[in-house]
Amino acid sequence: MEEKVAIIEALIFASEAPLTVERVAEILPDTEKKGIVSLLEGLTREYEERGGGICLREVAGGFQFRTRTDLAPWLRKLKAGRPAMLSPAAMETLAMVAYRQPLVKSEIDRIRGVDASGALKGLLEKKLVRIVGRKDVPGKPIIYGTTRKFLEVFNLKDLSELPTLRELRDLQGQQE
Amino acid sequence: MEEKVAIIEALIFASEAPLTVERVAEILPDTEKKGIVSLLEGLTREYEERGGGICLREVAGGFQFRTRTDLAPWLRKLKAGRPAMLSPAAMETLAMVAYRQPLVKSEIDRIRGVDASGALKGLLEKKLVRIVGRKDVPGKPIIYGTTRKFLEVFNLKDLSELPTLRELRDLQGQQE
Amino acid sequence: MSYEIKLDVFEGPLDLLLYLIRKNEIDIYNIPIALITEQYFSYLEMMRSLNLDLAGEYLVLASTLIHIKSKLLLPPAEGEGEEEEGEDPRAELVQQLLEYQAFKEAALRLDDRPLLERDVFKRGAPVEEPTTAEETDDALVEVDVFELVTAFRRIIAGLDLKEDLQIDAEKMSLTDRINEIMERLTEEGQITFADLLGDRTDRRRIIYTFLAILELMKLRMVRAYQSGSFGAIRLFPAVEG
Repeated sequence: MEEKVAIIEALIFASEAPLTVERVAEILPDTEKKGIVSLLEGLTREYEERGGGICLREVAGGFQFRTRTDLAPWLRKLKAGRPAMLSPAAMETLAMVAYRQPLVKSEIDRIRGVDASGALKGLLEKKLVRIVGRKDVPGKPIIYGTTRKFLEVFNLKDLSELPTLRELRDLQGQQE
Repeated sequence: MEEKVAIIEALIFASEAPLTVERVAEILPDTEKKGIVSLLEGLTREYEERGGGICLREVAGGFQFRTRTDLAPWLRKLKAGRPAMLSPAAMETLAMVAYRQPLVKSEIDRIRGVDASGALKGLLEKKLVRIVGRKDVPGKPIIYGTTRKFLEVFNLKDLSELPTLRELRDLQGQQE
Repeated sequence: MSYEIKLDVFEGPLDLLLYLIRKNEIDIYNIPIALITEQYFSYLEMMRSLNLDLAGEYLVLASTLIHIKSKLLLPPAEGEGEEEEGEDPRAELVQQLLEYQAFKEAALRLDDRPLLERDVFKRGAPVEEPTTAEETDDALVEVDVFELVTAFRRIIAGLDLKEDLQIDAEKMSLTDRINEIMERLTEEGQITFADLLGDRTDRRRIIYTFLAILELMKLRMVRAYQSGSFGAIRLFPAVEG
Protein backbone atom coordinates (compact mmCIF):
# COMPACT_ATOMS: atom_id res chain seq x y z
CA MET A 1 0.00 0.00 0.00
CA GLU A 2 1.13 3.50 -0.72
CA GLU A 3 2.67 5.04 2.39
CA LYS A 4 0.38 8.07 2.32
CA VAL A 5 -2.69 5.85 2.32
CA ALA A 6 -1.28 3.85 5.23
CA ILE A 7 -0.79 7.07 7.21
CA ILE A 8 -4.32 8.24 6.45
CA GLU A 9 -5.68 4.85 7.46
CA ALA A 10 -3.84 4.99 10.78
CA LEU A 11 -5.04 8.55 11.40
CA ILE A 12 -8.68 7.66 10.78
CA PHE A 13 -8.34 4.62 13.00
CA ALA A 14 -6.77 6.57 15.86
CA SER A 15 -9.01 9.63 15.67
CA GLU A 16 -11.76 9.80 18.27
CA ALA A 17 -14.08 11.85 16.09
CA PRO A 18 -14.63 11.37 12.35
CA LEU A 19 -11.50 12.67 10.65
CA THR A 20 -12.00 15.56 8.26
CA VAL A 21 -10.14 16.06 5.00
CA GLU A 22 -8.99 19.44 6.35
CA ARG A 23 -7.37 17.80 9.35
CA VAL A 24 -5.57 15.29 7.14
CA ALA A 25 -4.33 18.15 4.98
CA GLU A 26 -2.94 19.90 8.08
CA ILE A 27 -1.10 16.80 9.18
CA LEU A 28 0.18 15.69 5.77
CA PRO A 29 1.99 18.61 4.22
CA ASP A 30 2.49 18.86 0.44
CA THR A 31 -0.81 17.15 -0.14
CA GLU A 32 -3.74 18.88 -1.72
CA LYS A 33 -7.22 18.29 -0.45
CA LYS A 34 -8.21 16.99 -3.84
CA GLY A 35 -5.52 14.35 -3.66
CA ILE A 36 -6.59 13.35 -0.15
CA VAL A 37 -10.20 13.01 -1.23
CA SER A 38 -9.25 10.64 -4.04
CA LEU A 39 -7.04 8.57 -1.71
CA LEU A 40 -9.96 8.35 0.73
CA GLU A 41 -12.26 7.23 -2.04
CA GLY A 42 -9.78 4.57 -3.03
CA LEU A 43 -9.48 3.35 0.54
CA THR A 44 -13.26 3.25 0.95
CA ARG A 45 -13.52 1.15 -2.20
CA GLU A 46 -10.78 -1.19 -1.04
CA TYR A 47 -12.61 -1.94 2.19
CA GLU A 48 -15.84 -2.38 0.28
CA GLU A 49 -14.32 -4.90 -2.16
CA ARG A 50 -12.55 -6.76 0.56
CA GLY A 51 -15.89 -7.57 2.19
CA GLY A 52 -14.47 -7.68 5.71
CA GLY A 53 -16.12 -6.76 8.98
CA ILE A 54 -15.05 -3.12 8.88
CA CYS A 55 -15.94 -0.40 6.40
CA LEU A 56 -14.97 3.21 5.93
CA ARG A 57 -17.86 5.69 6.14
CA GLU A 58 -18.30 9.40 5.70
CA VAL A 59 -20.10 10.77 8.75
CA ALA A 60 -20.42 14.12 10.50
CA GLY A 61 -18.21 15.82 7.95
CA GLY A 62 -15.36 13.32 8.28
CA PHE A 63 -14.29 9.71 7.81
CA GLN A 64 -14.64 6.95 10.35
CA PHE A 65 -14.26 3.17 10.42
CA ARG A 66 -17.43 1.34 11.36
CA THR A 67 -18.57 -2.24 11.56
CA ARG A 68 -20.71 -3.59 8.74
CA THR A 69 -24.40 -2.98 9.47
CA ASP A 70 -25.45 -6.57 8.80
CA LEU A 71 -23.06 -7.86 11.45
CA ALA A 72 -24.95 -6.01 14.22
CA PRO A 73 -26.47 -9.18 15.75
CA TRP A 74 -22.98 -10.56 16.46
CA LEU A 75 -21.75 -7.30 17.88
CA ARG A 76 -24.75 -7.01 20.14
CA LYS A 77 -23.75 -10.35 21.60
CA LEU A 78 -20.34 -8.90 22.32
CA LYS A 79 -21.75 -5.75 23.91
CA ALA A 80 -24.50 -7.61 25.72
CA GLY A 81 -26.91 -5.53 27.72
CA ARG A 82 -26.26 -2.14 26.29
CA PRO A 83 -27.75 -0.13 23.51
CA ALA A 84 -29.25 2.89 25.23
CA MET A 85 -32.30 3.60 23.12
CA LEU A 86 -34.06 6.89 22.88
CA SER A 87 -37.67 6.96 23.99
CA PRO A 88 -40.31 7.88 21.39
CA ALA A 89 -40.71 11.25 23.13
CA ALA A 90 -36.98 11.87 22.84
CA MET A 91 -36.95 10.77 19.18
CA GLU A 92 -39.84 13.09 18.31
CA THR A 93 -38.17 15.99 20.08
CA LEU A 94 -34.87 15.21 18.39
CA ALA A 95 -36.56 15.07 14.98
CA MET A 96 -38.05 18.51 15.56
CA VAL A 97 -34.75 19.99 16.61
CA ALA A 98 -33.03 18.39 13.63
CA TYR A 99 -35.53 19.60 11.04
CA ARG A 100 -36.49 22.95 12.49
CA GLN A 101 -33.24 24.12 14.03
CA PRO A 102 -32.46 26.60 15.36
CA LEU A 103 -35.60 26.56 17.46
CA VAL A 104 -36.87 27.33 20.96
CA LYS A 105 -38.51 24.95 23.39
CA SER A 106 -41.94 26.55 23.15
CA GLU A 107 -42.05 25.58 19.47
CA ILE A 108 -41.40 21.95 20.32
CA ASP A 109 -44.05 22.08 23.05
CA ARG A 110 -46.53 23.57 20.62
CA ILE A 111 -45.98 20.97 17.91
CA ARG A 112 -45.96 17.98 20.22
CA GLY A 113 -48.75 19.30 22.40
CA VAL A 114 -46.84 18.30 25.53
CA ASP A 115 -44.03 19.78 27.54
CA ALA A 116 -40.69 18.76 26.06
CA SER A 117 -38.50 19.67 29.06
CA GLY A 118 -37.64 16.14 30.13
CA ALA A 119 -36.92 14.93 26.61
CA LEU A 120 -34.84 18.01 25.87
CA LYS A 121 -32.76 17.65 28.99
CA GLY A 122 -32.05 14.00 28.16
CA LEU A 123 -30.93 15.00 24.67
CA LEU A 124 -28.68 17.73 26.07
CA GLU A 125 -27.11 15.25 28.45
CA LYS A 126 -26.55 12.75 25.65
CA LYS A 127 -24.97 15.59 23.68
CA LEU A 128 -27.27 15.06 20.73
CA VAL A 129 -28.69 18.55 21.17
CA ARG A 130 -26.90 21.71 22.24
CA ILE A 131 -27.66 25.25 23.29
CA VAL A 132 -26.96 27.46 20.29
CA GLY A 133 -27.76 30.85 21.76
CA ARG A 134 -30.71 32.97 22.73
CA LYS A 135 -33.47 34.38 20.63
CA ASP A 136 -33.73 38.14 20.56
CA VAL A 137 -37.33 38.36 21.70
CA PRO A 138 -38.77 39.20 25.13
CA GLY A 139 -37.66 36.62 27.69
CA LYS A 140 -34.64 35.76 25.51
CA PRO A 141 -35.51 32.05 25.23
CA ILE A 142 -32.72 29.53 24.66
CA ILE A 143 -32.27 28.33 21.09
CA TYR A 144 -31.45 24.67 20.48
CA GLY A 145 -29.75 22.85 17.63
CA THR A 146 -28.21 19.45 16.96
CA THR A 147 -24.58 18.55 17.59
CA ARG A 148 -21.85 16.87 15.57
CA LYS A 149 -22.42 13.83 17.72
CA PHE A 150 -25.99 13.72 16.43
CA LEU A 151 -24.61 13.33 12.91
CA GLU A 152 -22.17 10.70 14.12
CA VAL A 153 -24.79 8.66 15.95
CA PHE A 154 -27.34 8.84 13.14
CA ASN A 155 -24.83 8.10 10.43
CA LEU A 156 -25.29 11.37 8.56
CA LYS A 157 -22.68 13.16 6.50
CA ASP A 158 -24.30 16.49 7.27
CA LEU A 159 -27.75 17.92 7.95
CA SER A 160 -28.60 18.12 4.28
CA GLU A 161 -28.51 14.33 4.23
CA LEU A 162 -31.59 14.18 6.43
CA PRO A 163 -34.35 12.63 4.37
CA THR A 164 -36.70 15.29 3.12
CA LEU A 165 -40.15 14.44 4.25
CA ARG A 166 -42.77 15.31 1.72
CA GLU A 167 -45.19 16.14 4.49
CA LEU A 168 -42.73 18.45 6.15
CA ARG A 169 -41.98 20.23 2.93
CA ASP A 170 -45.66 20.75 2.25
CA LEU A 171 -46.18 22.17 5.70
CA GLN A 172 -43.27 24.50 5.42
CA GLY A 173 -44.65 25.71 2.11
CA GLN A 174 -47.95 26.51 3.74
CA GLN A 175 -46.35 28.41 6.55
CA GLU A 176 -44.51 30.86 4.39
CA MET B 1 -13.63 -12.74 2.71
CA GLU B 2 -15.10 -15.65 4.56
CA GLU B 3 -18.10 -14.51 6.64
CA LYS B 4 -16.71 -15.92 9.86
CA VAL B 5 -13.52 -13.92 9.45
CA ALA B 6 -15.52 -10.77 8.77
CA ILE B 7 -17.46 -11.31 12.00
CA ILE B 8 -14.26 -11.87 13.98
CA GLU B 9 -12.73 -8.76 12.45
CA ALA B 10 -15.74 -6.65 13.45
CA LEU B 11 -15.70 -8.12 16.97
CA ILE B 12 -12.05 -7.31 17.49
CA PHE B 13 -12.55 -3.81 16.13
CA ALA B 14 -15.53 -3.00 18.36
CA SER B 15 -14.27 -4.71 21.51
CA GLU B 16 -13.09 -2.45 24.30
CA ALA B 17 -10.54 -4.91 25.61
CA PRO B 18 -8.29 -7.24 23.61
CA LEU B 19 -10.57 -9.99 22.36
CA THR B 20 -9.76 -13.47 23.56
CA VAL B 21 -10.23 -16.67 21.57
CA GLU B 22 -12.55 -17.89 24.34
CA ARG B 23 -14.82 -14.88 23.93
CA VAL B 24 -14.99 -15.42 20.16
CA ALA B 25 -15.89 -19.07 20.76
CA GLU B 26 -18.74 -18.00 23.05
CA ILE B 27 -20.15 -15.64 20.46
CA LEU B 28 -19.64 -17.88 17.42
CA PRO B 29 -21.20 -21.22 18.18
CA ASP B 30 -20.20 -24.37 16.27
CA THR B 31 -16.66 -23.10 16.03
CA GLU B 32 -13.79 -24.77 17.72
CA LYS B 33 -11.08 -22.75 19.35
CA LYS B 34 -8.54 -24.34 17.09
CA GLY B 35 -10.42 -23.12 14.05
CA ILE B 36 -10.67 -19.60 15.50
CA VAL B 37 -6.95 -19.50 16.17
CA SER B 38 -6.15 -20.35 12.62
CA LEU B 39 -8.60 -17.77 11.27
CA LEU B 40 -6.96 -15.17 13.51
CA GLU B 41 -3.55 -16.13 12.25
CA GLY B 42 -4.78 -15.76 8.70
CA LEU B 43 -6.25 -12.35 9.42
CA THR B 44 -3.06 -11.17 11.11
CA ARG B 45 -1.09 -12.26 8.05
CA GLU B 46 -3.48 -10.50 5.72
CA TYR B 47 -3.02 -7.17 7.51
CA GLU B 48 0.73 -7.74 7.57
CA GLU B 49 0.93 -8.36 3.83
CA ARG B 50 -1.36 -5.49 3.02
CA GLY B 51 1.09 -3.05 4.59
CA GLY B 52 -1.63 -0.58 5.65
CA GLY B 53 -1.76 1.72 8.65
CA ILE B 54 -3.43 -0.83 10.92
CA CYS B 55 -2.19 -4.19 12.11
CA LEU B 56 -3.59 -6.98 14.22
CA ARG B 57 -1.61 -7.76 17.38
CA GLU B 58 -1.84 -10.25 20.15
CA VAL B 59 -1.84 -8.34 23.43
CA ALA B 60 -2.78 -9.23 26.99
CA GLY B 61 -4.04 -12.63 26.01
CA GLY B 62 -6.30 -11.35 23.26
CA PHE B 63 -6.32 -9.73 19.84
CA GLN B 64 -6.45 -6.02 19.13
CA PHE B 65 -6.03 -3.69 16.17
CA ARG B 66 -3.21 -1.21 16.56
CA THR B 67 -1.71 1.46 14.39
CA ARG B 68 1.68 0.60 12.88
CA THR B 69 4.38 1.64 15.36
CA ASP B 70 6.49 3.47 12.79
CA LEU B 71 3.57 5.83 12.07
CA ALA B 72 3.68 7.25 15.61
CA PRO B 73 5.08 10.65 14.52
CA TRP B 74 1.98 11.24 12.39
CA LEU B 75 -0.33 10.19 15.17
CA ARG B 76 1.34 12.61 17.54
CA LYS B 77 0.44 15.39 15.13
CA LEU B 78 -3.13 14.22 15.21
CA LYS B 79 -3.22 14.47 18.96
CA ALA B 80 -1.60 17.89 19.11
CA GLY B 81 -4.46 19.55 17.28
CA ARG B 82 -7.18 17.78 19.11
CA PRO B 83 -9.63 19.91 21.06
CA ALA B 84 -8.82 19.67 24.72
CA MET B 85 -11.44 18.46 27.13
CA LEU B 86 -11.87 20.09 30.49
CA SER B 87 -11.60 17.87 33.54
CA PRO B 88 -14.57 17.90 35.91
CA ALA B 89 -12.49 19.93 38.39
CA ALA B 90 -11.62 22.47 35.71
CA MET B 91 -15.22 22.58 34.57
CA GLU B 92 -16.48 23.26 38.09
CA THR B 93 -13.91 25.93 38.69
CA LEU B 94 -14.72 27.55 35.39
CA ALA B 95 -18.41 27.45 36.24
CA MET B 96 -17.70 29.15 39.57
CA VAL B 97 -15.70 31.88 37.89
CA ALA B 98 -18.27 32.34 35.15
CA TYR B 99 -21.27 32.62 37.42
CA ARG B 100 -19.76 34.31 40.46
CA GLN B 101 -17.21 36.64 38.89
CA PRO B 102 -15.45 38.77 39.83
CA LEU B 103 -14.22 36.50 42.60
CA VAL B 104 -11.11 35.48 44.51
CA LYS B 105 -9.60 32.00 44.74
CA SER B 106 -10.51 31.55 48.41
CA GLU B 107 -14.17 31.80 47.45
CA ILE B 108 -13.79 28.99 44.91
CA ASP B 109 -11.88 26.87 47.44
CA ARG B 110 -14.52 27.47 50.07
CA ILE B 111 -17.45 26.46 47.90
CA ARG B 112 -15.80 23.53 46.14
CA GLY B 113 -14.16 22.36 49.35
CA VAL B 114 -10.85 21.68 47.61
CA ASP B 115 -7.91 23.78 46.56
CA ALA B 116 -8.56 25.21 43.11
CA SER B 117 -4.98 26.32 42.36
CA GLY B 118 -4.28 23.62 39.78
CA ALA B 119 -7.57 23.99 37.96
CA LEU B 120 -7.26 27.76 37.97
CA LYS B 121 -3.74 27.60 36.53
CA GLY B 122 -4.95 25.37 33.69
CA LEU B 123 -7.82 27.72 32.93
CA LEU B 124 -5.48 30.72 32.89
CA GLU B 125 -3.19 28.86 30.47
CA LYS B 126 -6.10 27.97 28.24
CA LYS B 127 -7.02 31.66 28.37
CA LEU B 128 -10.54 30.93 29.54
CA VAL B 129 -9.99 32.79 32.80
CA ARG B 130 -7.99 35.93 33.44
CA ILE B 131 -6.82 38.08 36.30
CA VAL B 132 -9.21 40.98 36.52
CA GLY B 133 -7.42 42.84 39.27
CA ARG B 134 -6.48 42.69 42.91
CA LYS B 135 -8.60 43.36 45.92
CA ASP B 136 -7.48 46.16 48.22
CA VAL B 137 -7.54 44.10 51.40
CA PRO B 138 -4.73 42.46 53.36
CA GLY B 139 -2.91 39.96 51.17
CA LYS B 140 -4.16 41.73 48.08
CA PRO B 141 -5.84 38.63 46.70
CA ILE B 142 -6.14 38.18 42.93
CA ILE B 143 -9.57 38.60 41.45
CA TYR B 144 -10.56 36.34 38.56
CA GLY B 145 -13.01 36.68 35.72
CA THR B 146 -13.68 35.11 32.35
CA THR B 147 -12.13 36.16 29.06
CA ARG B 148 -13.32 37.01 25.60
CA LYS B 149 -12.11 33.59 24.50
CA PHE B 150 -14.41 32.07 27.09
CA LEU B 151 -17.33 33.71 25.34
CA GLU B 152 -16.08 32.46 21.97
CA VAL B 153 -15.60 28.89 23.14
CA PHE B 154 -19.07 28.78 24.64
CA ASN B 155 -20.56 30.59 21.71
CA LEU B 156 -21.96 33.42 23.81
CA LYS B 157 -22.50 37.02 22.80
CA ASP B 158 -22.07 38.18 26.38
CA LEU B 159 -22.31 36.78 29.88
CA SER B 160 -25.99 37.52 30.14
CA GLU B 161 -26.52 34.75 27.58
CA LEU B 162 -25.30 32.13 30.05
CA PRO B 163 -28.12 29.75 30.90
CA THR B 164 -29.46 30.47 34.36
CA LEU B 165 -29.99 27.90 37.06
CA ARG B 166 -33.69 28.59 36.83
CA GLU B 167 -33.67 27.56 33.18
CA LEU B 168 -31.80 24.40 34.04
CA ARG B 169 -34.26 23.66 36.82
CA ASP B 170 -37.16 24.22 34.46
CA LEU B 171 -35.73 21.58 32.14
CA GLN B 172 -35.26 19.23 35.03
CA GLY B 173 -38.53 19.85 36.80
CA GLN B 174 -40.74 18.08 34.32
CA GLN B 175 -38.67 14.95 34.34
CA GLU B 176 -39.03 14.14 37.99
CA MET C 1 -66.17 0.63 22.84
CA SER C 2 -63.31 -1.64 23.78
CA TYR C 3 -60.15 -0.30 25.30
CA GLU C 4 -57.71 -3.03 24.58
CA ILE C 5 -54.80 -0.80 23.78
CA LYS C 6 -52.34 0.31 26.36
CA LEU C 7 -52.75 3.88 27.50
CA ASP C 8 -49.15 4.68 28.15
CA VAL C 9 -48.31 4.21 24.51
CA PHE C 10 -49.52 7.73 23.74
CA GLU C 11 -46.94 10.44 23.56
CA GLY C 12 -49.52 13.09 24.33
CA PRO C 13 -53.00 14.31 23.41
CA LEU C 14 -52.15 14.79 19.74
CA ASP C 15 -50.85 11.26 19.57
CA LEU C 16 -54.11 9.99 21.05
CA LEU C 17 -56.07 12.04 18.56
CA LEU C 18 -54.04 10.69 15.64
CA TYR C 19 -54.65 7.19 16.91
CA LEU C 20 -58.42 7.79 16.98
CA ILE C 21 -58.32 9.20 13.46
CA ARG C 22 -56.41 6.19 12.15
CA LYS C 23 -58.59 3.76 14.06
CA ASN C 24 -61.78 5.21 12.59
CA GLU C 25 -60.18 5.55 9.16
CA ILE C 26 -61.07 9.20 9.07
CA ASP C 27 -59.85 11.77 6.55
CA ILE C 28 -57.67 14.09 8.57
CA TYR C 29 -58.89 17.07 6.52
CA ASN C 30 -62.50 16.33 7.36
CA ILE C 31 -62.64 15.22 10.96
CA PRO C 32 -66.12 14.44 12.31
CA ILE C 33 -65.59 16.47 15.46
CA ALA C 34 -68.60 15.15 17.36
CA LEU C 35 -67.53 11.51 16.98
CA ILE C 36 -63.89 12.15 17.73
CA THR C 37 -64.69 14.34 20.73
CA GLU C 38 -66.90 11.64 22.15
CA GLN C 39 -64.23 8.97 21.76
CA TYR C 40 -61.53 11.27 23.09
CA PHE C 41 -63.56 11.90 26.22
CA SER C 42 -64.19 8.19 26.68
CA TYR C 43 -60.45 7.65 26.76
CA LEU C 44 -59.93 10.42 29.26
CA GLU C 45 -62.71 9.00 31.39
CA MET C 46 -61.11 5.59 31.34
CA MET C 47 -57.70 7.01 32.18
CA ARG C 48 -59.27 8.74 35.13
CA SER C 49 -61.07 5.60 36.28
CA LEU C 50 -57.76 3.75 36.16
CA ASN C 51 -56.32 6.48 38.35
CA LEU C 52 -53.77 7.29 35.69
CA ASP C 53 -52.17 10.66 36.00
CA LEU C 54 -53.91 12.76 33.45
CA ALA C 55 -51.46 15.35 32.24
CA GLY C 56 -52.89 18.82 31.90
CA GLU C 57 -52.17 18.78 28.18
CA TYR C 58 -54.92 16.20 27.63
CA LEU C 59 -57.45 18.52 29.20
CA VAL C 60 -56.27 21.45 27.10
CA LEU C 61 -56.99 19.51 23.93
CA ALA C 62 -60.32 18.36 25.38
CA SER C 63 -61.43 21.95 25.77
CA THR C 64 -60.17 22.77 22.27
CA LEU C 65 -62.33 19.96 20.88
CA ILE C 66 -65.41 21.21 22.74
CA HIS C 67 -64.73 24.70 21.52
CA ILE C 68 -64.53 23.55 17.90
CA LYS C 69 -67.65 21.47 18.30
CA SER C 70 -69.64 24.40 19.64
CA LYS C 71 -68.41 26.65 16.84
CA LEU C 72 -69.52 24.12 14.26
CA LEU C 73 -72.98 24.02 15.82
CA LEU C 74 -73.42 27.77 15.77
CA PRO C 75 -75.26 29.24 12.81
CA PRO C 76 -73.00 31.42 10.64
CA ALA C 77 -72.65 34.89 12.11
CA GLU C 78 -74.77 37.64 10.65
CA GLY C 79 -73.28 39.49 7.74
CA GLU C 80 -71.48 36.40 6.53
CA GLY C 81 -72.93 35.50 3.20
CA GLU C 82 -73.85 31.94 2.35
CA GLU C 83 -71.14 31.68 -0.26
CA GLU C 84 -68.16 33.07 1.58
CA GLU C 85 -67.77 30.60 4.36
CA GLY C 86 -65.96 31.59 7.50
CA GLU C 87 -62.75 29.72 8.21
CA ASP C 88 -63.25 26.10 9.19
CA PRO C 89 -62.97 26.01 13.00
CA ARG C 90 -61.06 22.74 12.59
CA ALA C 91 -58.35 24.26 10.41
CA GLU C 92 -55.89 25.09 13.16
CA LEU C 93 -56.19 21.70 14.79
CA VAL C 94 -55.77 19.95 11.44
CA GLN C 95 -52.65 21.98 10.77
CA GLN C 96 -51.25 21.03 14.17
CA LEU C 97 -52.06 17.36 13.64
CA LEU C 98 -50.42 17.30 10.22
CA GLU C 99 -47.34 18.95 11.60
CA TYR C 100 -47.13 16.57 14.51
CA GLN C 101 -47.71 13.59 12.23
CA ALA C 102 -44.89 14.72 9.94
CA PHE C 103 -42.46 14.87 12.84
CA LYS C 104 -43.60 11.54 14.17
CA GLU C 105 -42.80 10.17 10.75
CA ALA C 106 -39.45 11.96 10.79
CA ALA C 107 -38.68 10.40 14.16
CA LEU C 108 -39.40 6.94 12.79
CA ARG C 109 -37.18 7.55 9.79
CA LEU C 110 -34.37 8.69 12.05
CA ASP C 111 -34.81 5.56 14.09
CA ASP C 112 -34.55 3.47 10.92
CA ARG C 113 -31.05 4.70 10.22
CA PRO C 114 -28.06 2.55 11.12
CA LEU C 115 -27.53 3.89 14.62
CA LEU C 116 -24.16 4.00 16.29
CA GLU C 117 -23.91 1.52 19.16
CA ARG C 118 -27.03 -0.26 17.96
CA ASP C 119 -26.43 -1.21 14.32
CA VAL C 120 -22.91 -0.04 13.70
CA PHE C 121 -20.00 0.22 16.05
CA LYS C 122 -16.84 2.24 16.04
CA ARG C 123 -13.47 1.32 17.42
CA GLY C 124 -14.02 0.07 20.94
CA ALA C 125 -10.59 0.14 22.49
CA PRO C 126 -8.89 3.40 23.38
CA VAL C 127 -5.87 4.04 21.20
CA GLU C 128 -2.65 4.18 23.12
CA GLU C 129 -1.41 7.73 23.15
CA PRO C 130 2.00 8.43 21.78
CA THR C 131 3.48 9.57 25.06
CA THR C 132 5.39 12.68 24.13
CA ALA C 133 2.51 14.61 22.68
CA GLU C 134 2.82 18.15 23.97
CA GLU C 135 -0.37 19.94 24.90
CA THR C 136 -0.47 23.39 23.50
CA ASP C 137 -1.74 26.00 25.92
CA ASP C 138 -3.85 27.61 23.31
CA ALA C 139 -5.54 24.36 22.39
CA LEU C 140 -9.12 24.47 21.28
CA VAL C 141 -11.53 23.58 24.00
CA GLU C 142 -14.60 21.57 23.23
CA VAL C 143 -17.34 22.22 25.73
CA ASP C 144 -20.91 23.30 25.84
CA VAL C 145 -22.71 25.86 27.99
CA PHE C 146 -25.08 23.15 29.15
CA GLU C 147 -22.11 21.37 30.75
CA LEU C 148 -21.07 24.61 32.37
CA VAL C 149 -24.39 25.36 34.02
CA THR C 150 -24.73 21.69 35.00
CA ALA C 151 -21.31 21.87 36.67
CA PHE C 152 -22.33 25.01 38.50
CA ARG C 153 -25.53 23.43 39.70
CA ARG C 154 -23.59 20.39 40.87
CA ILE C 155 -21.28 22.49 43.03
CA ILE C 156 -23.91 24.59 44.68
CA ALA C 157 -26.43 21.76 45.00
CA GLY C 158 -24.83 20.78 48.29
CA LEU C 159 -24.87 24.31 49.59
CA ASP C 160 -27.80 25.95 51.22
CA LEU C 161 -27.27 29.34 49.70
CA LYS C 162 -30.43 30.98 48.56
CA GLU C 163 -28.54 33.86 46.99
CA ASP C 164 -26.77 31.50 44.61
CA LEU C 165 -30.04 30.62 43.02
CA GLN C 166 -30.74 34.21 42.21
CA ILE C 167 -28.24 34.34 39.37
CA ASP C 168 -30.00 35.75 36.41
CA ALA C 169 -29.48 37.82 33.34
CA GLU C 170 -29.46 41.05 35.39
CA LYS C 171 -26.49 39.95 37.44
CA MET C 172 -24.63 38.80 34.36
CA SER C 173 -25.23 42.09 32.58
CA LEU C 174 -23.67 43.76 35.59
CA THR C 175 -20.71 41.40 35.37
CA ASP C 176 -20.26 42.23 31.71
CA ARG C 177 -19.95 45.92 32.67
CA ILE C 178 -17.56 45.09 35.51
CA ASN C 179 -15.32 43.18 33.12
CA GLU C 180 -15.40 46.00 30.64
CA ILE C 181 -14.50 48.61 33.24
CA MET C 182 -11.62 46.55 34.63
CA GLU C 183 -10.31 45.89 31.15
CA ARG C 184 -10.25 49.57 30.32
CA LEU C 185 -8.75 50.50 33.68
CA THR C 186 -5.92 48.05 33.11
CA GLU C 187 -5.25 49.55 29.71
CA GLU C 188 -5.71 53.22 30.49
CA GLY C 189 -4.80 53.46 34.19
CA GLN C 190 -7.66 55.82 35.00
CA ILE C 191 -10.99 56.62 33.50
CA THR C 192 -13.96 58.93 34.02
CA PHE C 193 -17.55 57.95 34.38
CA ALA C 194 -18.36 59.87 31.20
CA ASP C 195 -15.65 57.97 29.28
CA LEU C 196 -17.21 54.71 30.34
CA LEU C 197 -20.57 55.67 28.99
CA GLY C 198 -19.20 56.90 25.70
CA ASP C 199 -21.79 57.96 23.19
CA ARG C 200 -24.24 55.31 24.26
CA THR C 201 -26.37 56.85 26.94
CA ASP C 202 -29.42 54.63 27.14
CA ARG C 203 -30.86 54.30 30.63
CA ARG C 204 -29.97 50.64 31.03
CA ARG C 205 -26.36 51.28 30.23
CA ILE C 206 -26.09 54.21 32.64
CA ILE C 207 -27.68 52.22 35.45
CA TYR C 208 -25.52 49.14 34.91
CA THR C 209 -22.37 51.21 34.63
CA PHE C 210 -23.21 52.98 37.87
CA LEU C 211 -24.05 49.71 39.64
CA ALA C 212 -20.84 48.14 38.32
CA ILE C 213 -18.77 50.96 39.80
CA LEU C 214 -20.52 50.62 43.16
CA GLU C 215 -19.89 46.89 43.08
CA LEU C 216 -16.21 47.40 42.25
CA MET C 217 -15.86 49.87 45.09
CA LYS C 218 -17.52 47.48 47.49
CA LEU C 219 -15.12 44.76 46.32
CA ARG C 220 -12.28 47.23 46.88
CA MET C 221 -11.07 46.87 43.36
CA VAL C 222 -11.37 50.52 42.36
CA ARG C 223 -11.25 53.90 44.01
CA ALA C 224 -13.37 56.78 42.80
CA TYR C 225 -12.57 60.46 43.19
CA GLN C 226 -14.60 63.46 42.31
CA SER C 227 -13.13 66.91 41.74
CA GLY C 228 -15.63 69.28 43.30
CA SER C 229 -19.35 68.84 43.70
CA PHE C 230 -20.08 68.62 40.00
CA GLY C 231 -16.67 67.59 38.74
CA ALA C 232 -15.89 64.48 36.75
CA ILE C 233 -15.87 61.20 38.66
CA ARG C 234 -12.52 59.55 38.09
CA LEU C 235 -11.81 55.88 38.67
CA PHE C 236 -8.46 54.28 39.52
CA PRO C 237 -7.55 50.67 40.13
CA ALA C 238 -7.30 50.20 43.90
CA VAL C 239 -4.16 48.11 43.55
CA GLU C 240 -1.46 48.50 40.96
CA GLY C 241 -0.96 45.66 38.49
